[in-house]
Amino acid sequence: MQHWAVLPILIPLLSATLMLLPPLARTIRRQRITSMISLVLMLGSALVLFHLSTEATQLYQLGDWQPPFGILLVADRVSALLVLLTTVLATGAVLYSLAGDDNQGKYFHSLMMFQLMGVNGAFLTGDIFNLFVFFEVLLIASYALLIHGGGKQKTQANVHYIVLNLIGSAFFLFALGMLYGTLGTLNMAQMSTRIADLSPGASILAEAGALLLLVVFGLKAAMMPLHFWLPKAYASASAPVAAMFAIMTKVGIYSIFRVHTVVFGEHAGDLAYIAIPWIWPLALLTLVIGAVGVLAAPSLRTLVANLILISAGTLLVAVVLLNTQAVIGGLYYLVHTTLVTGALFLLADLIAQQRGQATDRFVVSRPMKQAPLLGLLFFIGAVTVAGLPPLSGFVGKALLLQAAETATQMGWVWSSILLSSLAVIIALSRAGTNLFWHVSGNKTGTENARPIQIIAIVLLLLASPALVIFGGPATEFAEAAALQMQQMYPEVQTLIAEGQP
Amino acid sequence: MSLFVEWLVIILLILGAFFLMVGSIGLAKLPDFYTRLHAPTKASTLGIGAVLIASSIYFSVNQEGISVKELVITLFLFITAPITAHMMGKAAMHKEKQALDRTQNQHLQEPARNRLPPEATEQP
Amino acid sequence: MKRILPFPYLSMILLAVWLLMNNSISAGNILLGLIFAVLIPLGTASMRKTQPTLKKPLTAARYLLMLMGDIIVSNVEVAIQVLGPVRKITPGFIAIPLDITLDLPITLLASSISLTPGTVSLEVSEDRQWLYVHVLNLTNEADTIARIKQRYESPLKEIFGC
Amino acid sequence: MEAIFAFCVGLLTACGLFLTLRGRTFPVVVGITLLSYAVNLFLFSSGRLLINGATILGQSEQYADPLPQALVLTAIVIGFAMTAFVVILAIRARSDLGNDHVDGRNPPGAGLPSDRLKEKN
Amino acid sequence: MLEIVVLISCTFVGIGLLLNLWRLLKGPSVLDRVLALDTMYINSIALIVLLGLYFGSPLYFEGALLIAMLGFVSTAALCKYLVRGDLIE
Amino acid sequence: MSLFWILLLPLLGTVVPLLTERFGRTVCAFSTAALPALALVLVLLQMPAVFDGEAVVATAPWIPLLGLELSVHLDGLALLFAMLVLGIGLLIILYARYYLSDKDSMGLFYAYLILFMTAMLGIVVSHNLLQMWVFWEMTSVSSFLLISFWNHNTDARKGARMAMTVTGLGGLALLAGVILIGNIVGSYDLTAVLNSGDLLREHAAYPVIVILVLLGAFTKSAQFPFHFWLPYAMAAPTPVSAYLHSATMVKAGIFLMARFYPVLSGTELWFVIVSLTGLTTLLIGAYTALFKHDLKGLLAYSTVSHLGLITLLLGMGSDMAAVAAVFHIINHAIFKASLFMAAGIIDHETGTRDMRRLNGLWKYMPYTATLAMVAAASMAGVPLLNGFLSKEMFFAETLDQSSLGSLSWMIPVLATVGTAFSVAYSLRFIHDVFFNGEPVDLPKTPHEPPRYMRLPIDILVALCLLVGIWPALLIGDLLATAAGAVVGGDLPDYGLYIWHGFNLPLLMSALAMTGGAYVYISREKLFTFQSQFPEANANLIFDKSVKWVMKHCATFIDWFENGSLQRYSFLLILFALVLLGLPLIDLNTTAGLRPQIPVDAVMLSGAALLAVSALGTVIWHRKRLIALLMLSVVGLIVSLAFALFSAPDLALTQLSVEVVTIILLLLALFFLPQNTPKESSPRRVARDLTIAAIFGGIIGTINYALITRPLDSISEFFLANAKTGGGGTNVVNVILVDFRGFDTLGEITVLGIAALGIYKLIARMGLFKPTSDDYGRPWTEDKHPMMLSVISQGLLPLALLVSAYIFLRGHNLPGGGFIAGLVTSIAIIQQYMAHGVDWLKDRLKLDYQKVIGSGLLIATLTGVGSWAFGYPFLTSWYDYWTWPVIGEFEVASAIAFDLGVYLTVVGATMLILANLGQHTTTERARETEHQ
Ligand code: NA
Ligand code: NA
Repeated sequence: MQHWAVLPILIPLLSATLMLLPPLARTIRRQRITSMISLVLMLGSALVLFHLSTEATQLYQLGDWQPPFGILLVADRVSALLVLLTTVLATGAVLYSLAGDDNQGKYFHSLMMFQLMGVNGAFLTGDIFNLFVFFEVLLIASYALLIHGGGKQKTQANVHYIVLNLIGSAFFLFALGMLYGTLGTLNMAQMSTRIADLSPGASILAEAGALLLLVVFGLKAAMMPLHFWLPKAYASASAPVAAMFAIMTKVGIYSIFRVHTVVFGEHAGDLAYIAIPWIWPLALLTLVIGAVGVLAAPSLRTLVANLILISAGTLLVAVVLLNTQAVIGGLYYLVHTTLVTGALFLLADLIAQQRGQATDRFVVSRPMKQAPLLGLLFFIGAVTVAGLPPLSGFVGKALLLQAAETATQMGWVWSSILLSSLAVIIALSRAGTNLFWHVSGNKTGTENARPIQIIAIVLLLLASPALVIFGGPATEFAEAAALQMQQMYPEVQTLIAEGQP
Repeated sequence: MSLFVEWLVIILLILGAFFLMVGSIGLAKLPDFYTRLHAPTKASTLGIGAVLIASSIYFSVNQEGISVKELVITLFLFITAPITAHMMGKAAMHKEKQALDRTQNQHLQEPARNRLPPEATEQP
Repeated sequence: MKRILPFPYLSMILLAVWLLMNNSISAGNILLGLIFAVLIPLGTASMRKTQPTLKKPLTAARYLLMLMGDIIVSNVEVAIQVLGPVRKITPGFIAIPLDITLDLPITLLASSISLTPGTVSLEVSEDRQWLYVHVLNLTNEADTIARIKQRYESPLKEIFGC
Repeated sequence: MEAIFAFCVGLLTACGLFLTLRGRTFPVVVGITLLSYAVNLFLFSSGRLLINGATILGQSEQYADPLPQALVLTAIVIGFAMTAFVVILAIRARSDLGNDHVDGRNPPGAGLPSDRLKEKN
Repeated sequence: MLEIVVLISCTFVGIGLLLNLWRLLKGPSVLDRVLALDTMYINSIALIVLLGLYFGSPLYFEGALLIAMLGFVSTAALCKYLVRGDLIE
Repeated sequence: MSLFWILLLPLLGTVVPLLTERFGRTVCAFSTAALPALALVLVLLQMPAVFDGEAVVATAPWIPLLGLELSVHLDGLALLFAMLVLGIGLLIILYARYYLSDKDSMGLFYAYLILFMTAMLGIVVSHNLLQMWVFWEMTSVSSFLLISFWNHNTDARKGARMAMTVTGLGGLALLAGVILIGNIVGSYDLTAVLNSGDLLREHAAYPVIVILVLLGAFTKSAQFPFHFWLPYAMAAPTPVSAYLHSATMVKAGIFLMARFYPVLSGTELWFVIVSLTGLTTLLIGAYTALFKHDLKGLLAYSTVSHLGLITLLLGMGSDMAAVAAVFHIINHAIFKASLFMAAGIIDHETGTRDMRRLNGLWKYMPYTATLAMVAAASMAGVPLLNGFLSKEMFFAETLDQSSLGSLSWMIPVLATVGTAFSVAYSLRFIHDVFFNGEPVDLPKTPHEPPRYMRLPIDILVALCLLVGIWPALLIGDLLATAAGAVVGGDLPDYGLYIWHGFNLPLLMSALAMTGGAYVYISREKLFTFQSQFPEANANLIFDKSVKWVMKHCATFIDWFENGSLQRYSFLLILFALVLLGLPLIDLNTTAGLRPQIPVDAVMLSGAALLAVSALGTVIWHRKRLIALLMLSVVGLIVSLAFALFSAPDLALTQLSVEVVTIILLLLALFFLPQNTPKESSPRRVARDLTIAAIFGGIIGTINYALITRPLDSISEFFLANAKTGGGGTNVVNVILVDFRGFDTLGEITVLGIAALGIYKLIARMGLFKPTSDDYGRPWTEDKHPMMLSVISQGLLPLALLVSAYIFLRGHNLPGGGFIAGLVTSIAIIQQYMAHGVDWLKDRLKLDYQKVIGSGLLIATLTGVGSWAFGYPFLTSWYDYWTWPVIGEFEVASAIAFDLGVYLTVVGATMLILANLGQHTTTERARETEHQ
């Protein structure tokens, strides 16, 4: 009996729980150690799972109940990859927090672990209601993390973030009601096989459910016009939290992919790809809004927050193109963008600390204590995120551009992606020159960044050159993953079939 | 079940339901808050009591073994109802609810609100 | 013994309630009931103010029966008053001087009053000397007070021996 | 009965959404609570309505669909957790921002947050 | 026979509930509404018990029990709120 | 294989200066030069092979799926440019050694420079278009670093940003163009692409490709209208300018056009665009150059103009023109590099570049002056110098072309005019700087620079002369192979002689010379004429326009994301409404065929209660307490509905959650305003009512349509297996703790997290404490009414007993850990209300955080336990035991799991409520102390 698939959920849950109990609860030091240990364990298990998934999709029947009756975890290439990605990102964030952010309020490490549990669960589960549960886990954890460190902005941003998401959760349940009420099952694989056989009336109800799910996932993915919560929330969150949040929009996009291109994919008869026509324009608009936001950003954090919007738009484009090349590009881009934006949030924090009153706003300030080091890191991050060679950004971008097939697709996709890149280039060159070179006075006050913080940022940024140097294997894996993901859970189908008398 | 028992149940039910309704009527009908306070606290207790006893009898007869759990509910209600009334009366006096004009000894509200002896405030 | 059963009456009540709720007196249930009857009082012991204990259980039982009767009667009365013309009702406040001074008896008295003929206890004076009551239909103030005192207060006094 | 049930669900939804669109935290919380009632009833009814069919084996002739009931139970608990959080956040927001507007700023021309009730008696 | 009686009783209680609702809406004061709510708790206990009788199933007893317990708590809480504002102090 | 080293060596070279900087400037310079020099040697070693027309290519796989492979080659064109890039690069390194001051970090400068060199080299030797684009963008990035090297001054920063933006735009266009080509050709391999010229030219996307590629080329090589960034790039240190303007950067654009010449040229479109752009640029550059008082400014615009000339040549479409273009590329690189270095020396020695102050430097630095004058002469196209030859060829070509059809005659004329101006500004460069009277208060008194600083110029000027005199001998083969690569076929036979006899081109040269001389002599008039026009500072304009864009983006964002939650929620709901509503239009019959439940009076009154109280909640939502009461009625009815529709567990749960919620809201309400002000405009209220009503209607419709249709669900399984598989008769509970125990685990986790989060919220929270109630009355003194506390302590044990009862029966009958937990918590809360925080503090010593922790731990470990028996997480186990007296009873792992649930619920609820209560109490206590 192999338990690898459930470990990415259990390890954080257990460590988070243990950190609430003596003896670990007593000192922050013990919690830090626990946190690091569990991260190491998770990295290990995530790697094993990743390796196993390349051989065969790992299925895990919780409670030993036959699907579709029990909850099933499905660790195929994509989910394994995303779990690994999440863990790496979390490692960076937590490492950074060790410099002191984790001590700005209570329960940081526990909450971080709970957040991890939620995200991993959402990536791994093959059951739509269980997906809801894990959404809620990661949401409530994010609510709690968002106010970590305190301050008016955080409170304010949190109010908007929570209320919108509460409405979203309500919609989620409505949608689940519609889907269960018509399909009579919660197992996504089985749902996908039942859709085509629905009676006309029922299939309309199922369609309504599916489209309502798009709203829910779109909200998580910050798809325009559901993105409003994001900029403030991400810009005001404390650095490690914001870095961790870089993965959250991806959960929404992943769900859109699973539900709207696989479950309601080509096998879905009349309901095949119903959501795609809606996502098309919104994906592009998201890109545009992100670009505009990037140009409008008055501070580095806001800028990076809007970069998240751009990445969301780009990934949505990857979803709607509906071809393997697009998925390959999407997966590659997802890994790249998650890690680099995470790093940039951390970096923005260091920059803000060393610029005194000016913090991370694009105004003249005293020079930074460690301008050369931070400058180098910022330069790498900027080049990566702007999609400039030789760092990872350009590969994903080029893959996506290649994925556009018809002339219309090219027209829309290329113009929006390339123009948004231009906006990013302009904004970042401006940001960089303003932050690092538009200075007056002399370096005073702040002490150097703690080595652990630099290590954390470097860890995340290293992904960028790695992704380019090993671009060949990386894209080949992405291809395998894409092909596997586009199929309709074959292994699960067989497992279900075995269960039927 | 025997006719007698059935009639017993029926009577108890009608009785209980009736008293419950009376309680609600009182709540709706009586002129001021203090008088309204009487209706539920009493009428209800008996009404509920009767209904519960009816159900207790019914289930004791119709299912193996006796059913007396209903008594627990009755117990709860008899313990709590007066306290509820007390709390509401307290609140009412605190809010200086105007009692019905023809209410006697209205001057007692003042000391009662401040939990003082009646002498504390002179008669009007 | 005192250490296992700090409040024997409470334990008895709990056991009784347990058996009532489960509708059974099987050995297993009795055992479980006993366990809870012991554990819960122990667990909540710290949260109990010391109250006077029953001195006269039999009187208590009699008192309860009497109360039941009064409740039934009072319900009928109230029902008539409610369904009848409201104009006839002449409500009023009364202040009942108290002889009993301990919390539990006073509470029981107030409860009895609230449950019985057209009376609701509203408030107890801070010095535990006066009980303020609202009467639904106050005809004779002195009578009412006297009746309450002898019908409810004195037996309670007896029961708790105070 | 189904029609009445559906009507109630719709009404609850409408009331809930209207309140969630208000400008102050408390009404929004109330609205979300109403909305969650609607959601729970809706999800519950996705197993269809049945009378006297409690899913206690051996206690009824025919059984309701137990799965949605379990789902709603989970939903209720989660809803409770969320409500609790947002309620406390509302308090926190008022103490941090000085008012209880969802945007943290009193709109121009807004009445005092605590203007007194005219109590009828 | 019994069924009809139960239905009749239910109707009585139903009327009672509607009367409570009327008081709840009319007020005039908050306290009247609290009182109305409290009475509603009582009536719904009865309703649940009657339901149990109607279905001849004891599964609903705990519902009644809970209302009896919790109804008290919430009414007490409301009153405490009215007189002290802060429930827990 | 060695080909890769041509790129690898300089790439490695970027780190060398950073390492050797501390060993002194000379060491640093020479060590830096070493690797590029080696690369140059490698290039030269390939020369014979290239001349013999062998395909000199090396490839290695990189990202196959992208069509990107490491692929380096050397053909004529690549060879030529590689030599220019490396050769001139080396001279620049030497020059910079003396140019840079001690303040400048030499290591960093060289590192940037070599990085840039590598990028440029990468462009020219790439055999894969994507790879070429990669290097193309790298030149933009590295040039950004070079231009902004003196980042303390604003012009450097702005100039760098402008260059970055313009070339960045071009780069993106180029990427699109390249991918388009790749899509059509099916490969990014250069050979493949160069062999599919016809395919491309005939393809529908050809115009798009041409425009995209040319956009890339023009932005890079500063062609009109993108010429404005180049002059401001001279904010860079002069060595950089010398490099950028001669062999690299701007030449990259030219290179691109030359590279694609065989496949993209040869069409009307190409000729018109390219030639006209070139011509315009040529004229504008030449004209503007004359009026620049800044030495480098003059040179910068002259670069613009000469690039225009080359572009024009590439646009003429005759093979000969291509040859001329390549020839001029070489010549321009040589003289422009030397001129910039000379200008740098002058700047370095005099401390200014303003020609109005620079006069008569001849007597201070005759040697440098001579060199500068020769180079300038070459720029002007004076015979015996290389510039002359290519210019003659250029004139010849302008005469036999027909790009503009009947208007083609204009080209030679305008070409002559342009050249005249270049003669004029060359003259100015010579006369105005080295003669023309005495210098005007120079910061320092100039003298000859250090010998080795001049060496690069010596070499280049020598080349000007030698190439000018023995062109064929020196660069014949190189030019031939390079041009061959551009033309992509056999070359026309042409002669590289100094003397072509008296012909029209010669006449044009003569005209240009005399015209130029005349223009320069009468420059005063021209200057006064020109001075009427305000000088447009492209830098400012560009900066303004970028600022304008940003400002408007900002205003848009402020308007769009105006921070109003009401708008956001509205949009969210509206969006959902649309997506839900549209499908329903196709729903013909709402009601399904499922038999429906008959309605009776009680149900009706229940529904009425629900509806009215729901509406009441809305109507009274401003009077918050009343709204709360209405809300609790709704909750009560909902739980009754659950009971009616066969869901006792739900009824119980709903009830207990209900009460806890009310208590919570009451706790909250005390610290919030009691009433909501009337502030929504009627329009907004109407809007919200409408959308809410419509949404509600849709949900209702869907719900009705749903529950009136038959359902075939998986639930039979649960009914069938609850007892046998889960060991319980309460199927819902078995689902919760067994079939879907994982959900429940997540659910209690949520509860736990919420409690932790709330703890964070409450910590250090200031409070608004109303001193009087809502009607202005002071609170009563009686904190803990006696009777309430007496009864409460009696109730506690009972409540605990009840919760134990509910807990234990849960698996088989309605109940379970969650409800039991809530009952317990409510009982404890009741104690808090009755006795107060202080009284309970030392009586009830429960650390709720630990309770939560242990609850979650128990639940999780119960699940993990099944591993021991080789089953997956959360696999349940149960068995029936029989003891004497006790009789048979069941033991199930589900109970342990449910215990976890119970503890978590108690812990969470108490952490939330009690903690808030305690906090507020202590807060108030402190506040009152302060008062
Ligand atoms: Na001069
Ligand atoms: Na308090």
